[in-house]
Amino acid sequence: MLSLTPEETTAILLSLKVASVATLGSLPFGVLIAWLLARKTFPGKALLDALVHLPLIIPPVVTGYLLLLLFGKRGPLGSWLAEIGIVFAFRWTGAALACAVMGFPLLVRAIRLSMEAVDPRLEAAGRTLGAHPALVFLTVTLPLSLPGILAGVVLSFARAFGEFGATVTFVSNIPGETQTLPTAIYTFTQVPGGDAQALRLTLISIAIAAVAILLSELLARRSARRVLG
Amino acid sequence: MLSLTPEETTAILLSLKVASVATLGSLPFGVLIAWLLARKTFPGKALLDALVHLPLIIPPVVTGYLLLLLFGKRGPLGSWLAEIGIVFAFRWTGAALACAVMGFPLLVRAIRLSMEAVDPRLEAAGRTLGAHPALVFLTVTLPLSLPGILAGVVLSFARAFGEFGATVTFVSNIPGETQTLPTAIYTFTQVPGGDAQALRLTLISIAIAAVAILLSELLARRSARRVLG
Amino acid sequence: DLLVFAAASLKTALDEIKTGQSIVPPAQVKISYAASSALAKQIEAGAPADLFLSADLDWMDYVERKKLVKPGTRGTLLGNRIVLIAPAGSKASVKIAPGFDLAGLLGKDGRLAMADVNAVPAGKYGKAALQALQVWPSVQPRLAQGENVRATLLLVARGEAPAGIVYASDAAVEKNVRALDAFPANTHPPILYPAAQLSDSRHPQAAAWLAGLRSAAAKAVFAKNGFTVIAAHAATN
Amino acid sequence: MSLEIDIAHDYGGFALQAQFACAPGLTALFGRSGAGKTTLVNAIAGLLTPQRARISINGRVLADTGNGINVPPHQRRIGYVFQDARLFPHLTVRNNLLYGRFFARRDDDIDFGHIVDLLGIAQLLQRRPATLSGGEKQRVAIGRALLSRPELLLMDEPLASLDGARKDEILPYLERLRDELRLPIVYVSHAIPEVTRLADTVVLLSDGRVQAVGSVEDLTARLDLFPLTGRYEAGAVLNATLVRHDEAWGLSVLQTRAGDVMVPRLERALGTALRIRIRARDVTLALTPPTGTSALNILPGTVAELQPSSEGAPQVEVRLDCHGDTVLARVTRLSADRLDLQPGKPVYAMIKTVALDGGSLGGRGR
Amino acid sequence: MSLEIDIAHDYGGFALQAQFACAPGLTALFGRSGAGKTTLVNAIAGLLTPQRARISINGRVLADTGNGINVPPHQRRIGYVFQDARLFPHLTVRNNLLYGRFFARRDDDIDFGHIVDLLGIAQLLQRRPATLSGGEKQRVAIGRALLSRPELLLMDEPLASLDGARKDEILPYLERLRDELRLPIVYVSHAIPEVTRLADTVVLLSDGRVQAVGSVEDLTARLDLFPLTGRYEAGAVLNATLVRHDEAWGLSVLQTRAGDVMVPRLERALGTALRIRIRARDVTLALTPPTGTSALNILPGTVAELQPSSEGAPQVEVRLDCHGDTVLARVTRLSADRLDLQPGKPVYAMIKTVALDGGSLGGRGR
Ligand SMILES: Nc1ncnc2c1ncn2[C@@H]1O[C@H](COP(=O)(O)OP(=O)(O)OP(=O)(O)O)[C@@H](O)[C@H]1O
Ligand SMILES: Nc1ncnc2c1ncn2[C@@H]1O[C@H](COP(=O)(O)OP(=O)(O)OP(=O)(O)O)[C@@H](O)[C@H]1O
Ligand SMILES: [Mg+2]
Ligand SMILES: [Mg+2]
Repeated sequence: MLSLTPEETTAILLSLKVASVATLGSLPFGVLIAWLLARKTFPGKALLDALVHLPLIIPPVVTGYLLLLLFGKRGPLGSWLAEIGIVFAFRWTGAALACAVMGFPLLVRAIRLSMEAVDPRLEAAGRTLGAHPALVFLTVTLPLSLPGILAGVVLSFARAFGEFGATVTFVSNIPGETQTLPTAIYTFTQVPGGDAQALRLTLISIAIAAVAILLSELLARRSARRVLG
Repeated sequence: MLSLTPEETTAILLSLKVASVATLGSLPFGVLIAWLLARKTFPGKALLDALVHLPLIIPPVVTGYLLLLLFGKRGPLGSWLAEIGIVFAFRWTGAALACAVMGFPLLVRAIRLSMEAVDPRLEAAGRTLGAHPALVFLTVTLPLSLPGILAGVVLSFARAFGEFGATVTFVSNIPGETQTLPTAIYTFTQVPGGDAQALRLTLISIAIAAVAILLSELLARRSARRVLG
Repeated sequence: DLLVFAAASLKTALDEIKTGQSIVPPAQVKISYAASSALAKQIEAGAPADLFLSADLDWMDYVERKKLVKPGTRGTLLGNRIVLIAPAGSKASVKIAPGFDLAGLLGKDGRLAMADVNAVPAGKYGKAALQALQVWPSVQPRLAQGENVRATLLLVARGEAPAGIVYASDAAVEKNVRALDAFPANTHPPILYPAAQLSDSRHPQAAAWLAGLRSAAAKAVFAKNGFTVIAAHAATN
Repeated sequence: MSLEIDIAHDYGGFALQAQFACAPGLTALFGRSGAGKTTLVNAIAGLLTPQRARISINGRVLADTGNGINVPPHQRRIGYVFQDARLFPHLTVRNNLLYGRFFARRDDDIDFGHIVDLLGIAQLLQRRPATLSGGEKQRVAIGRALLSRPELLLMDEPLASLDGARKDEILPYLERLRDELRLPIVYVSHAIPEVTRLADTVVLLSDGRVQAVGSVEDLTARLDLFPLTGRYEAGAVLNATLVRHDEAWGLSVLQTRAGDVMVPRLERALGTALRIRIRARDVTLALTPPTGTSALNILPGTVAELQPSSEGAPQVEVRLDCHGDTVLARVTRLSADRLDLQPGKPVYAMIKTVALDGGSLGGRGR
Repeated sequence: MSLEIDIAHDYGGFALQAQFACAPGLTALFGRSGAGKTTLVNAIAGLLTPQRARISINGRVLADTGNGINVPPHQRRIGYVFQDARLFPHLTVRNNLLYGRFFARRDDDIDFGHIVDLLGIAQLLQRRPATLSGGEKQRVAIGRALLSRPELLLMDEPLASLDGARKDEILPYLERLRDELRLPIVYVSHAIPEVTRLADTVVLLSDGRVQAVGSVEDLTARLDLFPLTGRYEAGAVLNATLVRHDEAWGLSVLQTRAGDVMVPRLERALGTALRIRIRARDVTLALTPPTGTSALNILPGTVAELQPSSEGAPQVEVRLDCHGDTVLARVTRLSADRLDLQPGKPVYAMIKTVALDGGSLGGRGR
């Protein structure tokens, strides 16, 4: 039952790649936006806040559709990016983009939550010690937000690992290029009698994601122990 | 463009009901599980942790299908619950269940993150003042986890408001009963020329969810101001 | 209420028929549109539906095998054709024939948009047709398979893919695509939309409503939406 | 109350090993930073479960690792003023104060308004802890612990960041709690004046070990403990009885075995038993009864012992026997030489009345 | 340094309004809990932006709301020991200590090892703050601020939870910083001995207003400020020069205008200018030069002023003029009456040498 077809192996590896790239690639942006939302006030903040949540609210298919409109070859951003050599359409990079977008609200929220819990008095202490606010952010705020960053990464990774609606709409289902594990699973659910196959792949998917989650927990616990002694 | 058909009005109201019930209904369980994960060590904790994340990892269609198998009229849980008068299959309650399940990982993670940030020394102080640990939880831990609870509720609500794959698979797309806003949008995306309609409903959906998110932000800011002075 | 489970692609037509005058007996009708696969599994799980309108034969067979179809009520409601499409602005023109230069039409790095060739009916039919026409090997590595026909249509309409294969009914409504040619009916299994009353259906008007879908007025609506209306004699399929 | 403690706990790097019993009243825990005071107090409160522990109050066993007894903190009925205030940030000052009272569910014999006034926090009741000053937080924390109606009060440097005037208001109240409500108190402090004023028993901790346990009288008079208690604060404690008020001059007269001692007017009933602490540094010695000086108290006695404060120090500590009471005097070696102080030599101890003020006079527990 | 401050800030409910300039050296901020000390220090550090502010150090303007100048905290080069330690919980003690030094990017003329030893935290370097005791945290916080090589040091009750012995180690070091590195220090404290020992300027805050600014000498001798400075601690400060060591008896002789004063041996060079604080409570008055007593210091003078400590109090404060220097004595009304003290009357102030110890003697800044 656990012997994999070459196509499935490809899909699994691709899923891992897509989910990792999506998560790590969106992390800097997630941190930035989380920081803006947690610590700054500026006009349009509420709008930004709502915007970040959009991928949760909009059905994935619609998100995929919007991504296609924006980042497709003919899309305003897509055509511009293509000129500088960045192509998303029908590429695994597009799958990563879709997954990143879908996981973004989760990433941002978790990081923001942790950042808001960082005691601003510690940041003030850092500043009196001569550290520029940006360095205080790097040396105090960010390390103390680690639980949220880890949680955000886990959520975003898990989401990416399960994402399918936006991905398949945006970059289709091209084996070896954009066919991730969930796309493969979906295919099986659409054929009569494919349940067993779908379940098999689902279990594999769960097993992989579970390992990732457990690793992150270990990491989180270790960093917590360091802070709490 | 914004004049709604009666069916759409129904779908919007139903979506609101489903998302609210899903979020509020899952909240106590979310709090409980978050607390277990944040504060307790017990055998099988890692398993529970992974389990909570499952709805993120599993494609929604598969989740919906599993719900159908479990909670359908013929399912093991569904038939048992039917005896005590609780029916999920093809009812709005089922849509709420599906949404609750899909939003659960987000709810739990956010609450847990905030709970882990609550200073255990404050809880200790509560205990020395004669409060039973359960009361300390209610009077100290829980209020101090409010940011996470609000964030979790927002994420879960937004997710519920956008959930479609599991819902349509579990309880179908029956107007007035299980046709929520996202499933209505889905239907439009499935017919040629339905794009404009789909987009229109998406915008409505975004508008409603945005209002909900902004309200929650106001609430969060107010409660933060109370704590920070 | 009369509850109809219908494939999502039938929405436009069915909504018009439902609200149209005297096409079907006036009744409180609710139609749940979803993927045929989902609907079939829900019926299997005991959904309280009266009628099932599937977008392909396989899922109706699946339901029938489970003895959930009221004997004697199954019939073919509609037919469809698959066509080769290109973006509306495309200058391409091809005639579909064995060995036709489909790969050339895609250009250097263009992709052929299709619905999932293993799972979604339109994809399965398209694959069969391309195999029959012996062009399958030349385009197989260059497919972009969508979740469903709508995704395929979208890719071509947006110009992301220079060509695609969709139902004629879809191509007929989407202004941003142009049908280049239809695949000959003999290159793929017949594309049929079966309909049946379900065995648990108790609604008194279910049968009459199903019959109404086969009325001339209904057929006119279906035809308008690009479906092929199946002759009465084939209805026993 | 009697508090019996036998605790061993090892953090890895620091080991606490403490065994002692205290008399009723106030027990002062005294020791240098890092000596293990907070650790010990946490163990009594039940917030730390030591590797080995036997703790009992008045025979009520709170913890006994041998028998697996470990009463949870909320059932110990112990009020704890933490070294860090630990106010609940989400509650107003009022609700912080009422928190413990609510859960204590006992009769209200401690008056909310009174405590609020005593601590000077009436105008803060609607505020939240985040905006309070350091001392304000500390005062609220004291109020919160008092209002929980504990049966034992643990105070970990409760007055550390309060000004002298505020201390002078709070200390008498603690004395009253100790005496009138017979509330046992364990009090951690670095400030000897507080300790000696309040304490019935002093526990000296050093590096996790109990260095000495005893009455204030004993410990502060023990010359060998000066390195721990501090030379500056050395002194002797006399038991006294209030025998007379001198309304005209605002003075009270205390009777001790050493002789009558005049102190600033005390608001106590005649006959009250008191403790009076005479710091060695405040005692001037004279060979003849001095006249024409402002020092009102002149106690005759004989030199019992001379001991240099430390190797080569310029002072010596002189222990006097004044009719059975011990009085300590600290004088320079030069003076000792000039006065030719020797054991057995009769001398007069001069003590200014104003040196015997708030910090030196404590009501005597029981 | 000269620190010039003009600040107005209103929290709503509490308003701070402070304008003063201080001389070089150490400025003590003194005031009751809630007086606004931390608020003022925060404004100097730039952590609070007051509604109106003009702050300058040595002419360098740190904030001027009029001109829109507001130097951000990290550019103010101000070291701040917070009232709460505020250590970084995710860093080891070592990295907490090195944090400021890293960002200060200056020459290492403050030695890491030396400070660590001075503060007694060498064995804590690998630990994280969560496991430190209260006093240990405070010491690490002091070290962290010192190692950031500030140009101004703000210390908000830095020694509040330290034991006396530790204080006695840290205070001389602060004195050295002040004198040798000419590091200006603003020091918040409730402990008068610390303040008088260290301070060149004292700023008395009360309810958000500056009540008095001046040299230690002036302020501690001003009878009207006793309600704020505290009666117990009243005393006068004399400027003195170290003129002789008496090696045999371990004493040093200081010359003041009032006369020679013997104190326990000082490890200072002859000729050093010093300050000596004589607490009013330690001064005994006599009408004739006393003989045969252990008090080594006898300063002749005349009564300049008598003032009851407060309405109906049993003591009076007596200001003596001793050849131009002011000496304060506190005696009971009874004694004042018996000795018939009147302005102009010649008297002798007796002061024990042992009363003039660490807490009373401070090196004089500049
Ligand atoms: N954010 C704030 N909002 C309202 N009032 C405040 C705020 N911060 C401080 N206060 C008040 O301002 C006053 C001065 O506070 P500050 O912290 O400066 O006092 P402090 O002199 O340092 O006292 P302590 O010795 O107790 O630390 C206090 O009464 C305090 O309650
Ligand atoms: N969790 C811990 N792990 C390791 N060492 C610890 C831990 N908690 C405390 N210690 C150490 O135990 C010793 C005693 O700590 P404790 O807090 O009891 O001291 P303390 O007497 O209260 O000191 P202070 O007067 O400074 O508050 C300290 O050296 C401290 O570093
Ligand atoms: Mg401690
Ligand atoms: Mg303060």
